[in-house]
Order: sequence, then C-alpha cells, then structure tokens
Amino acid sequence: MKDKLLDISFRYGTLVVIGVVFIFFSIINPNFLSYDNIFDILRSISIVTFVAIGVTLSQIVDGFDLSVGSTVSLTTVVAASLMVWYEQPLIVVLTVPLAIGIAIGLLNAFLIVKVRIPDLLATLTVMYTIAGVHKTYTQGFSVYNNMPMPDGTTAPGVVSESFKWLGQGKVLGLPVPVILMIVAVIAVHIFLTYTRWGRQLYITGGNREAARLSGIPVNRVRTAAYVLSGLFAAVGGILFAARIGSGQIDAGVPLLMESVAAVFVGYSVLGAGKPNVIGTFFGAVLIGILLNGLTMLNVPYFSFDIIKGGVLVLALAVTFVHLNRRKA
Amino acid sequence: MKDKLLDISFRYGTLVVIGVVFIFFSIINPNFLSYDNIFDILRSISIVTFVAIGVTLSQIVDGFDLSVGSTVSLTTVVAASLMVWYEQPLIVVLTVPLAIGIAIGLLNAFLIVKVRIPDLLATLTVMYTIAGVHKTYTQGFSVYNNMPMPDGTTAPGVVSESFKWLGQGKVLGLPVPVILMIVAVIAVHIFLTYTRWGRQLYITGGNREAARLSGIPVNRVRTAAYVLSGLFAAVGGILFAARIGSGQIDAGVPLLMESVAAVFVGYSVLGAGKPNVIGTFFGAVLIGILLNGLTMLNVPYFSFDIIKGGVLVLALAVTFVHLNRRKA
Amino acid sequence: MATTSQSLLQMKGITKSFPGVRALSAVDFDLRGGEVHGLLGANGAGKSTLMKVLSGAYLADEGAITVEGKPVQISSPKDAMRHGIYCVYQEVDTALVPELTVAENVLLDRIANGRTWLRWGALNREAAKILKMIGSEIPVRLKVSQLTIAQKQLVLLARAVAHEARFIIFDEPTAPLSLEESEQLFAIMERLKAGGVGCVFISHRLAEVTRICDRITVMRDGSHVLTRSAKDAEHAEIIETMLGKTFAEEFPKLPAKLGGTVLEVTGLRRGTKVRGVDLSLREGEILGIVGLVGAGKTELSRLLFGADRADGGEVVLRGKRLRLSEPEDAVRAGVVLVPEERRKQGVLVDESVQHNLSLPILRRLSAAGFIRRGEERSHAERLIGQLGVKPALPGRAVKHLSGGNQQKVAVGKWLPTDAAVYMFDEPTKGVDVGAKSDIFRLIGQLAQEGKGIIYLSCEISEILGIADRILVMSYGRITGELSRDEATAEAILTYASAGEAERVEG
Amino acid sequence: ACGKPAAETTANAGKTQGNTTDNKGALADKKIALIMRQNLGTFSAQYVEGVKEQAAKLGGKVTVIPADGDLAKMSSNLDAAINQKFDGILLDHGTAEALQAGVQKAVEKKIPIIAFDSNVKGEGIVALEQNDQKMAELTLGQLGKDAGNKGNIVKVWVAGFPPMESREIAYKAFMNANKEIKEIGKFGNAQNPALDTQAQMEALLKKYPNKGDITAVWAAWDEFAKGAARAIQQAGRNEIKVYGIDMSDEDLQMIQDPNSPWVASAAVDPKDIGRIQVRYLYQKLNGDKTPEKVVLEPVYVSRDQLPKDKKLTTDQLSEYVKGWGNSQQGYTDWMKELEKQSGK
Ligand SMILES: Nc1ncnc2c1ncn2[C@@H]1O[C@H](COP(=O)(O)OP(=O)(O)OP(=O)(O)O)[C@@H](O)[C@H]1O
Ligand SMILES: Nc1ncnc2c1ncn2[C@@H]1O[C@H](COP(=O)(O)OP(=O)(O)OP(=O)(O)O)[C@@H](O)[C@H]1O
Ligand SMILES: [Mg+2]
Ligand SMILES: [Mg+2]
Repeated sequence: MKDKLLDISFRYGTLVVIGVVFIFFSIINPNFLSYDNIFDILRSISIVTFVAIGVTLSQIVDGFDLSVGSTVSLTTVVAASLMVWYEQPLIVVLTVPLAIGIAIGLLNAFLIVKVRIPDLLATLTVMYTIAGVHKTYTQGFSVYNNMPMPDGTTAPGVVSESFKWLGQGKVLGLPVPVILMIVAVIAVHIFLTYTRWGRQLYITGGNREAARLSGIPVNRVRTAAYVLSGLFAAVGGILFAARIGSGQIDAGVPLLMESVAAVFVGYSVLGAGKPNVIGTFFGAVLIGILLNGLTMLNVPYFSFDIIKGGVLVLALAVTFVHLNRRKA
Repeated sequence: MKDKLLDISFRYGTLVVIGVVFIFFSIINPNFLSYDNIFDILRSISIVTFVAIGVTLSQIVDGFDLSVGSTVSLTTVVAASLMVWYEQPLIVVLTVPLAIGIAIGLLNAFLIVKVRIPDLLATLTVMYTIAGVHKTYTQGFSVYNNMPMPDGTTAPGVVSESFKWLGQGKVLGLPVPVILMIVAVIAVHIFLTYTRWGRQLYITGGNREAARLSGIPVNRVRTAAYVLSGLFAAVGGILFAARIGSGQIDAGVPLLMESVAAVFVGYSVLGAGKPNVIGTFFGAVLIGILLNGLTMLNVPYFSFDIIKGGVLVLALAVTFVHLNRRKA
Repeated sequence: MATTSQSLLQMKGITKSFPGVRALSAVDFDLRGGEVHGLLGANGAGKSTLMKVLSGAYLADEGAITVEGKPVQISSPKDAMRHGIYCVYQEVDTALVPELTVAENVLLDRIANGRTWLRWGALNREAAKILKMIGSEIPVRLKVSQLTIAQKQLVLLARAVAHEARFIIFDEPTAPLSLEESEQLFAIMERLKAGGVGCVFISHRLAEVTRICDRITVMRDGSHVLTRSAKDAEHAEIIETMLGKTFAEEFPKLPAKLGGTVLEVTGLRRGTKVRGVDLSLREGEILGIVGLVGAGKTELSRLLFGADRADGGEVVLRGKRLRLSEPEDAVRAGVVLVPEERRKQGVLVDESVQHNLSLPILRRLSAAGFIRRGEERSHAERLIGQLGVKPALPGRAVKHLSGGNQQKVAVGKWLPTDAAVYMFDEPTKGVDVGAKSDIFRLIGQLAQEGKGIIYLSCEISEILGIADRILVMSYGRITGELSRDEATAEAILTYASAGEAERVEG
Repeated sequence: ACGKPAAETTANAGKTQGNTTDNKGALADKKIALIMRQNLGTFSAQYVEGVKEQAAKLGGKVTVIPADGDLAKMSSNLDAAINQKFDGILLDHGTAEALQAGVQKAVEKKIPIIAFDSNVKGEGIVALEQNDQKMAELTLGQLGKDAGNKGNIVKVWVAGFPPMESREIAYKAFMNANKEIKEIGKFGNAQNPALDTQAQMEALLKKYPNKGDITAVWAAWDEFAKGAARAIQQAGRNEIKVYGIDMSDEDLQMIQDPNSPWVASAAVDPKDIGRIQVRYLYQKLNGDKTPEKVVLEPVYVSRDQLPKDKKLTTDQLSEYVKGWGNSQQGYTDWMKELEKQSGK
C-alpha cells in the first residue's frame, strides 16, 4: 500500500513538480493566478508548443529534427514577406509557408531515409542550409509593414489584421493561439493514441525492424514524421509572424533548444519514458510558468537559467529514478 | 579492380570533398594558399577543435554532451575574472577552470550514470544550469581589463600577457593554439587507438551491457568520458579567453553546434562511421576552410550557411551511401 | 483458419547470397496444410535465411514460391502475410517493440494494418483472450521491456495465433523455453495443425523434432539434403546428414579430480527471484543447477557475478568474502559468467573476434596502457585454434559467425583469465549438436584443470550428462540436491515444482 | 551627428586637397572588408547598407564578414581579411583585447582600419564611437520629464555587451538623481529578444494590473523596446510609455504609430555610421591625416517631432529631426569629386 503510494507519487513526479512550482508562484504573488495571466502564459508557449509537437513526432520514430528552428525562421519571414512585399491574400500567406514546411520535411526525410545519413547529422546540415536560405531571401533584413526596399522603393503591403488575429486575436475571451495550440495537442494526442497511423509511428520508432516485419512501410512512416515535423514548425513560424506582426530574422534559433527541453521533460510526464504529446505540452507549460513567475518575482535575469535547469533536473530525476528502480 | 577503386574513392570521400574545396579556393584566390593564411585557418579552428574532441569522447561511449558550450562560457569568464578581479597567478588561472571543467563532467556523469537520466536530457539541463551559473557569477557582465565593478570601483587586474600568449603567441613561427591543438589531436588519437582505455571507451559505447559483463567498469569509463569532455571544453574556454583577452558572456553558445558538426563530419572521414578524433579534426578543418575561403570569394555572407550546409551534406552523403551500400 | 488440408506451399530453387557468403543454393522446400514440418541443420546451414525469404524479410536472388500451385511474389513481410505466411523469428527482439504494451505487441500486425480507429478496451481484452488460449497470463498492459525472454517468446506465439495464418514458421521457438513451456507450445501446434495450418518447426533438439513433426527436411551448407517422414527417423542418421560426417551425440564427461571447497554461498537473495540460496562448490566439480524457466537461475548467476546487487547474503571465494557490486569485482576475484543472452550480453557482435577474445585480459596484453597488438593477435589465434572457431579469422566481426561459433567466443574469452569459478547459463541454447559437444569438452577440460564449474540449465538431459552434483531450483530457492548417481529426470522434476505452494503464500 | 569632430575633418580635408585629381586611379576598385561581431536585426542591416552605399559611390567593393556574436571568430575573420590583402578594413562592435593583435598586424601591412565601437587604439587607426551614455541620458531625461520625476519604471536591459554597459552607467546616475523614481521590475534576454521580452512584459503587466502601477518602460535596446511595446499595446495599457535606444526603419514606424506606447528613442542613424566609417577609410587610403577618434553624437527622436500623415523611413527623418542623417562628417571635397567621377 505504502509502496503503491510511493509509486504513484513517482509516476506523477513531473506533474507534481509542475504543480509545486505553480502553487509556489501563486502564493508568492496573487496576480500570478489570475485568469488573464494564465492565458498569457498559455499564449506565450503556444509557438514553442507547436514546434515541440513536431520535435515530438520526429522523436517518436526514433529520429531527431534539429532543423525546426530554421524552419520557423524561414516560414516566419516568408509569411510576412508575402503580405508586405507581394500583397498576397490570406490563403496564399498561409499555404505557402505550410508548403515550405512540408518541403523541408521531405528534404530531411530524403537525406535520412534514402541517402541514409543519420538523423542528427542530416537535420543539422539542413538546419544550416535553411538558415542560409532564409537570410538570403530577405538579404538579412527583417520584414515589416511598408519597409524600405533595397532598391529605394517602399514595400507596398502591410501585415494584415486578419493574419495578426491568428496570433493576437481572441474568440470567446480565449486567445486564438491558445485555442489553436490546445486543439493541436488534443488532435495529435488522439492521432497518436487512437489511430493506426499514430501507433505505426510508435512501432516504427520502438523497433524499426519489427515494424518492417509487420508490414509497416517504415520509410513512408518516417517520411511522414519528418513532414509533420516540418509542418508543425511552419505553423510555429506563421504564429510567430502573427504574434509580433512582422517577420524577424533568425526568429527560430532559440526555439530549437526550448522545444527540445519541452519534449524531454515530456518524456517523464506520466512516467511514460517515451516522447508523447501531452508530456510535451506540460513540458512547455513548465518552461512558460517559470519564465512568467520568475519575471514577476523580479529574480535577476541572469539566474533564470539556473532555476530553469534546476527545476528540469528535478522533474527528470524524479521520473528516471523511478523508472530505473522499477527496472532494477 | 574497378570496384576497389570505387570503394577507395568512397572510403576517402570526405577527404576528397575537403581536398576539392581546398584546391578550389587555392585556384580562385592566390592568397588562400599562403603560409599565414593556412595557420590562421588552423588557429581559427583550434578552440572549436578542443570542444569537439570532448564531444567526440562523449559520443564514443554512446553519449552526447550538450553542456560543452556552457562549460566554455563558464570557464572563459572564470579564467578572465581570476586575473581581472582577483589578480591570481597564472597557475591558478589555469587550474581553476580545468577543475571546473572536471566538476561539470562529474555532474553530468552523476546524472547520467547514477540517476540514470538519459544523456541528452541530463546534459541539456546541465547546459541551462551552467549557463545560468556563469551569468550569475559575473552578474551578466563580460570581464575585461580594469572593468568598472558593480559597486563603482574599478577591477584591479588585467588579463596577463603570459596568459594571452596561449591564445595569441607563437613558437618557432607556429601559433601556440595550433601547436596545442595538434598535440591534443595526436595524443587523443593515440590514446583512443593504441591504449587499453581507448579500447574500453569504444567497447562501452558499442554495447554497454556486454562490456559490463566482460568485466569492464562501464560506469567508470563513462564517467571518465564525460569528465574528459568537460576538461577539453575547459581548455577551449581558457583558449577563448586567451585568444580575445577578455571573458565574454555566452561565448560558448555558438561552439556547441559547430563542434557537433565537426564531430559528425568526422564520422565519415576514412569511412569509419563512428566518432573518431582524426575525423573530428578534419571536420573542423573543413568548416574552417569554408569560412575562410568563402570570405575571400566575396560571397554574400548570408549564403555562407547554404554553402556550408551543402558541402556538409555532400561529405556525409558520400560516406553514408558507401557505408550502406556495403551493408546492404 | 483455412480448413483445406490440400493447401500447399512450395519453394523451388531458392538461392541467396550475402557479400562473401552463399547462404542458400538452389534449395527446394514444401509445406502442406495440417502438417508440422521440421527443418534441421547445423548452425549456419541456412535455415533462418530460407524462412526469411519465405516470410518476405529477405528477397531471394533466384527461385520461385508457389501457393497452391499459383506462383506468388513475396517481396515484403506484408506480401507474405497476404498469402497467410507468418514467421515467429529466432531472435525475439527483432520482432518486439519493447516500449509498447504486451497487448500491442500481440496484436501488432492488426494494429499496424487494421482499421484506422483503435478501441483499446476491445484490443486489450482480445489480447488477453489470445494469451489465455496459449496458456499464459502475462498482464496485457505491461511493457514488453519488462518481460523475461520466455515471456517475450510467448507474446510472439500469441501474435502468430492472433494472425490466423495458414502457414506459420517457428524458428527455434523452444530454445528459451523449459520443458513445461515447450509442451504447451506443442499443444498449441497440434491445435493449429488440426485446424489445417502448416507449421515449420526449427530446433536443434532432435527429440522434440522427431516427436512433434510429420516430416523433416535437413539442410547442410545452404543446400537441401533430404526430406523424409519423421516417424522412423534415427537420430544418429539425421545428425550424420546434418553434419556430413559420423557423429555420436553424447555428453563427453571427462573425469576430474575434486579438490577443496572453492566457493561458499549462504543466504543469497534479491527481491522475489532469489530468496535465500546456499550452495558450495569444490575445485574440479561441475555443479549443475536445474530448474524450470523463471526458477531464478539466471538471477542467481547474475548475483554471483555482481551483474545485479544482492539484497543480502554472503559469497565466500577461497575463504575470502567477496564484495560484488559490479562484474568487474567478480572477474578480478576470479568468478566469471557466460550469460544467457549471447548476442546481447555474451559477445560484442560488432567487434572482431580478436577484440572480443582480448577484452577480459586487456590489462595483461598491454604495457603502460598501450595494447601490444602482436601479442593480442597471437593470443586470439591461439584461442581460435583451441576453441575450433570457424572461420579461423581473428579479424572477422562476430556478427558474421553462426550461433555456435559465437558461443565459442563467448566461452573462450574467459579461458585465459584463469578464474577459479566458471558459470555457464544455458550455454547450449540454439547451438547445434556438433558445437554443443565442443562446448562440453571445453567445460570438461576446465574442470580437469581444477576450476569450479556452475552449469545452469533447464535441459535436464544435459544436466544429467555433465554434472557431478545437481541442485534443483524452484521459485528462488534450492529445493533439492542430488548426486550424479542418484539423479534421475523424475527426481529433478519433483523437486523443480516443489516451491510452488510456497510462492502462493509469499 | 556632426559635432566637434566635424571641425577636425574639415581641417585635414583642406590639407590633402592638392593631390585630389590624380587620385581617381589609385582609389578605384578598392576591396573593403566589413568585419562585424553580430549581424542581427534591422539596425545592423541598415548599417551595412550605409557602408555599402558610400563605398559604391566611391567605387569600392564591400565584403561583409559577420561572426555570429563570437569574438574569437571575429578576430579570426580579421586575420583572414588581412591575409587576403583587403585594401581597407572596417570593424564593428569588437573589443580591444580581442582585436588589438590583428589590428597591429594590419598596421604593419599598411592596411588602414576604421573601427566602430570597438575600443581599439593605435597609430593609423580611426576609432568611431557612438556616445552610448549620451543616448541613455537623452531618453532617460525625457522619461523623467514626462513622468514628473516620479513613478514606477521597468528596465529592460542585459549586461555583457559594451554599449549596454555604458548605457547602464547613465541609468544608475539617473536613478541616483531621481529618488522618487522606483524600479519595480527588470528583465532582459539577449538570446530570444523577440518572444521573451513580450512574454516577460506581459507577466509584469499582470503583476501590476492597475492603471498607474507602471509609469514607463526604459529599454536599453530597440529589440527590447519592440517586444515591450507590443505587449503593452496588446494589453491595452497605453498609459505606460516606452523609451528605447537605437533606431531602425522598423522602430521608426512603431514610434510614429499613435497607438504604440513607444514614444521616443535616441540613436545615431545606422546608415550614417556606415557612411562615415567608409569616408574615413577613404581618407586613410588617400593618405589624409585623420583624427584618432571620432565621436558620433546621438539624436533624440520622439513622436511629437514626427508627421502624423505619412510614414517615414530613417532616410526621410532628417526633414523632421534636426541632426539626423545626411551627416557630412568625414566628407572631403576630393571625395565628392571622386563620387562624381566614379558615380553612375
Ligand atoms: N545478414 C547477413 N549478412 C551476412 N551473412 C549472413 C546474414 N544472415 C545470415 N548470414 C550467413 O548466412 C549463413 C546462414 O545463416 P542462417 O542464419 O540462415 O543459419 P541457421 O541455419 O539459421 O543457423 P542457426 O542454427 O545458428 O540459427 C551463415 O553463414 C550466416 O553467417
Ligand atoms: N512464464 C512466466 N510467467 C511469469 N513470470 C515469469 C515467467 N517466466 C519467467 N518469469 C519471471 O522471471 C523470473 C526469473 O527469471 P530468471 O531468468 O532468473 O529465471 P531462470 O530460472 O533463469 O529462467 P530461464 O530458464 O529462462 O533462464 C521469475 O521470478 C518470474 O517472475
Ligand atoms: Mg537460425
Ligand atoms: Mg535463465
């Protein structure tokens, strides 16, 4: 009985850590636990969550997609430029970046599945290449309303209100990016848990040979995972542009590490020990809560990283001590 | 016969790519192949090579050390601060950062070997934590000669000439960091290839359980690998401070990805398909040559990354197509 | 299940080469519905390769496959399944997904290829039902990574049953199973047979093969040698065709002089698997430890080797109490183990034979830390000669050796360590009769040199043949001790099921 | 941005007038390396544009070599540029310790160097500096005035970059002088300025949810000011004013936007910095006598100086803000002559 209690507390160790952090901030500062602030936190993690969902998918097939940051950078400037430079309608502004995300995913998949370069290596090189492409595309400039063009003219377009609504708008009092994020998390969770395709991803990642022998088209499944990874990163890029109303250069660089951290914390949520989208979401939540709460606490900015690192270690340690205790 | 020739050309594919790049730049620009420039290239890669040696060692035991960048950041500001803030003698200035590197390696090893958090997760959290520590240590300031201190006084010391000699000096016309780098590469290569301990590292990385059941102290071997990784990163940090004569905040951040890229390219040198220090060195050389040569070519800087990514893909593809052809 | 007993599968002129090896040359094979067809051959004869061609894991270079007279193209496992062919692979781990649950692994193919939406309640119930059909009660929500080898094997069996296949290939399914569990499996095969399913059965245990099979096919060096009815097959004759030379299957027991007590174990325990074991071992003695699967033999050997840490108990070697926290400690003290899972634990499959053999004595082979390469090579050549490893190439990667030769490397690497106690955990699993007697000879030689030997196995006949003294283990305890003279299979079986009542209480 | 140094330039311009005419050949097709520590954001891009524009006018060709913020790489790049025998080298945001050795080598090889905000000294070098402390003083002074020298402010700032640290000095002095102004929050993250600044500002807005809790935000870098302004605007808390430092075209638009809380900034025109840097390089190439140090005076820009009816770029800003752009600093007569000759 006591053992069981211990087991549960370990199983939910990461959630307990998140809970403790949450309660701590709520007590310290009454404004932390306000309706508005909760949604601010959720909104602030929406972009990184989308990117992290992509990373989760690539990790499920036992891969690793390092190129997501660059994909965000490229798609965010492309989305902005389609409006600012070319005055395209919303539909084009949304589909072109998504298509780019898919194309990058296909490129990764080609290198990994066909050329058979190991995943980390392949996506690292794609990361460099896409980073170069996005800078070449804008010649190093950020893209914003009516920006002056290199040839001396002024860009004709602006980032449209309907586009910005995606990142800044509200529906029934809920921020649009939060709604999108929650829908995406739930949809991907259902996809992964309750559909054949989702299980094919897990089976392929868990044992590629077994998957092949079960008649799963592993190469197609892995390709799909990388394409989805690119696609979700592209959504992240679109939301990024919508959130800040312009296309910033190198916007995605910091998102890579942050999304990887979210995915890793997610490993341990519910004692799963494997990548899962609910866990990823909670990982992103933990990081978002820390940033928000520590800012409110007025902790010196330079110690954020220590606290972040410490809390992450704690969350992970609880789970892995548990997982290994069970195994041993 | 023809097959054999093909085999060789594949086996040395990465070296061929490096050679072609080298010859190309030499023809295009006569200044490229000057004595000075060659040594400048070597000097420019010396820091990243040290960091990459550490990454190589952790990869050999089938681990991954993401914390090396932060270790460089911490040790470089500590080295500088020991001179600038505390006016310590050279011996202290060198040993303290090395001790810190070892301590970080031990921390990583503790989390990975004892707490049994997977390597990427553990070193990611250590990466954040150490990044926070180094900023907290300097309160976010870079450390330079006679800097103004937060309390309004002026720092008493300067970065000493003998220290800077490590990064900027010459012996017999050869830059000191280049000599150090070459000695380190050769020493580590001998260590890995010809000694019992090197063999133990590779065996442990190949199949940990089988190695353990063969009587190899795998936990000690893995700990050693992470400690060495921290140590080499610390050397990188010291050289960084010596090279630029001050302790810059976040100096190590860009070094992580670059050293990983060097290690990855190194996989394919000599068709090894596994981490090896000679390969790592050539990986660093390739990146150094590209950067230097492209600068001379007057290619727009924002397309550097595209070319870098493309050449890396090429180098990797040649090898992995070959490795897989042989396997299949 | 298909009911026509006429369903017929034929393979004709199958040829398959790997770089440097011709694994199959023009092999013919056929399988009828409602029969069990035994496939025999020494290690490396090409049995698994032939079956992998049949099940779509490999593509043959030449040859044709027909099902009921109609030629079929099998270029992927999916193709094979479409024609009702299903394979339970020899290496269970290749076919299981460790991080998923038992239920998912049982129903893997259905989940992977079935309908889009999954209903977990129904799937779990279904998996439990199938497991029950084959007499197992493994909890379906458990992760497969937490199962023992035997349990994993059962999961794979359940998968084949779930499949309702017309042709099922069992590649050495009984290697990791105890007698009892093997019997269960045979019962399942009988049932399948009655339902018109054609089964291929690969095993190195001749007794099983002649008992359960209707027909047998023998292969040698990648070629088909003969196919005949199993009824009146003589073992000696089969072995001769398999090995291509005359051979008497027996356990060559060499006489050894017993010395003083070398190892003394008291009260050794760990969790529920080893619950207080006392034993002692003398120099030159071969101590057999026998028990059903799950009796705790492997656990016991791992405790003595320091691979797992004991909760309590004492291990005394030559009067000195050992502190075992890592295998390293045991090796240094002079206790070594040839573990059960050869490919994952016994050898480093990606390394060369030479590197494997030099591993335990690297220190002795090096000067000031530097490995003396000439020494290492001649050491390897010496051992290869002594063990009869084939091919005799020190540089060959172990993964390219056949099972029996891999096992020789796993045993041989410990020979020069000059340990006091050698433990062998199921060393003959998946090893052909020729290699098996080589291994027995090696063990006998060690005993003659005055080493203490602990031989753990669930094969009662082997234990009876080789051991000087036998301990029977059941549910983590020693339940009986028999001398070589008084030991019989019946006595062992009685003791082996003795601990059961106790376990129910605990 | 023409103060005292302008006088110096005119002085030496006169001296060298003699050898102008035959200079065209010698000064044609110069290869110029621009070695930057970091190339991020619109400000840098405009600075690069200024360099390129002026160089093109004078017939030179610019190679931009950024270092991803890595000083070691920057010093390697300097070495590489010297090996490649560039005719002139421009430095941007280096440090003396890192670059002094390379600079020495360049001087020995007679390659002129003009350094912007890099603190390097030496014979034959022109050091351009923008007065960071002054920029902070200008914006803080306005902040104090607007707030009536009391209130609660938020500071967005990071250490670790020399200009940031100079701005901090002015900030401390300001806070010491105005005891009734309280700092109630401070944060900053140079790694992810676009998103984190916004998220962190939002957190503070929730911590101080009432109008009047926060009087103003002082952002020591325009990337911070953008994020803070967006957060405030989206939260509808426009009573809070944002004061920034540095200005690009993008920033200018935000300041002009009447709904944006960002009301003022202080900066030197990034294009002008680039242009002036090139002019001094050409003076060097021409053998003119140059000053060792040139200080670029910042200009204060606030919304009320700007027109409401049209969107400006920094190029047009000079029409409205005195001292902005079109700086004549570093120009010589022979240079204008040369521009005409090589101009197209
Ligand atoms: N993937 C492979 N690459 C290279 N050689 C292989 C491969 N698979 C099998 N072989 C070789 O083919 C031959 C036949 O192997 P196979 O596994 O079919 O033997 P087997 O009869 O099943 O032996 P065992 O009784 O040990 O299982 C052996 O010589 C083996 O080394
Ligand atoms: N069929 C089974 N059902 C349930 N549990 C099992 C079964 N087989 C093995 N186990 C588990 O395995 C544990 C012991 O495994 P261990 O490998 O030590 O036994 P063993 O006697 O060495 O068996 P083997 O003959 O497979 O080597 C038992 O405590 C039991 O929990
Ligand atoms: Mg086989
Ligand atoms: Mg066992």
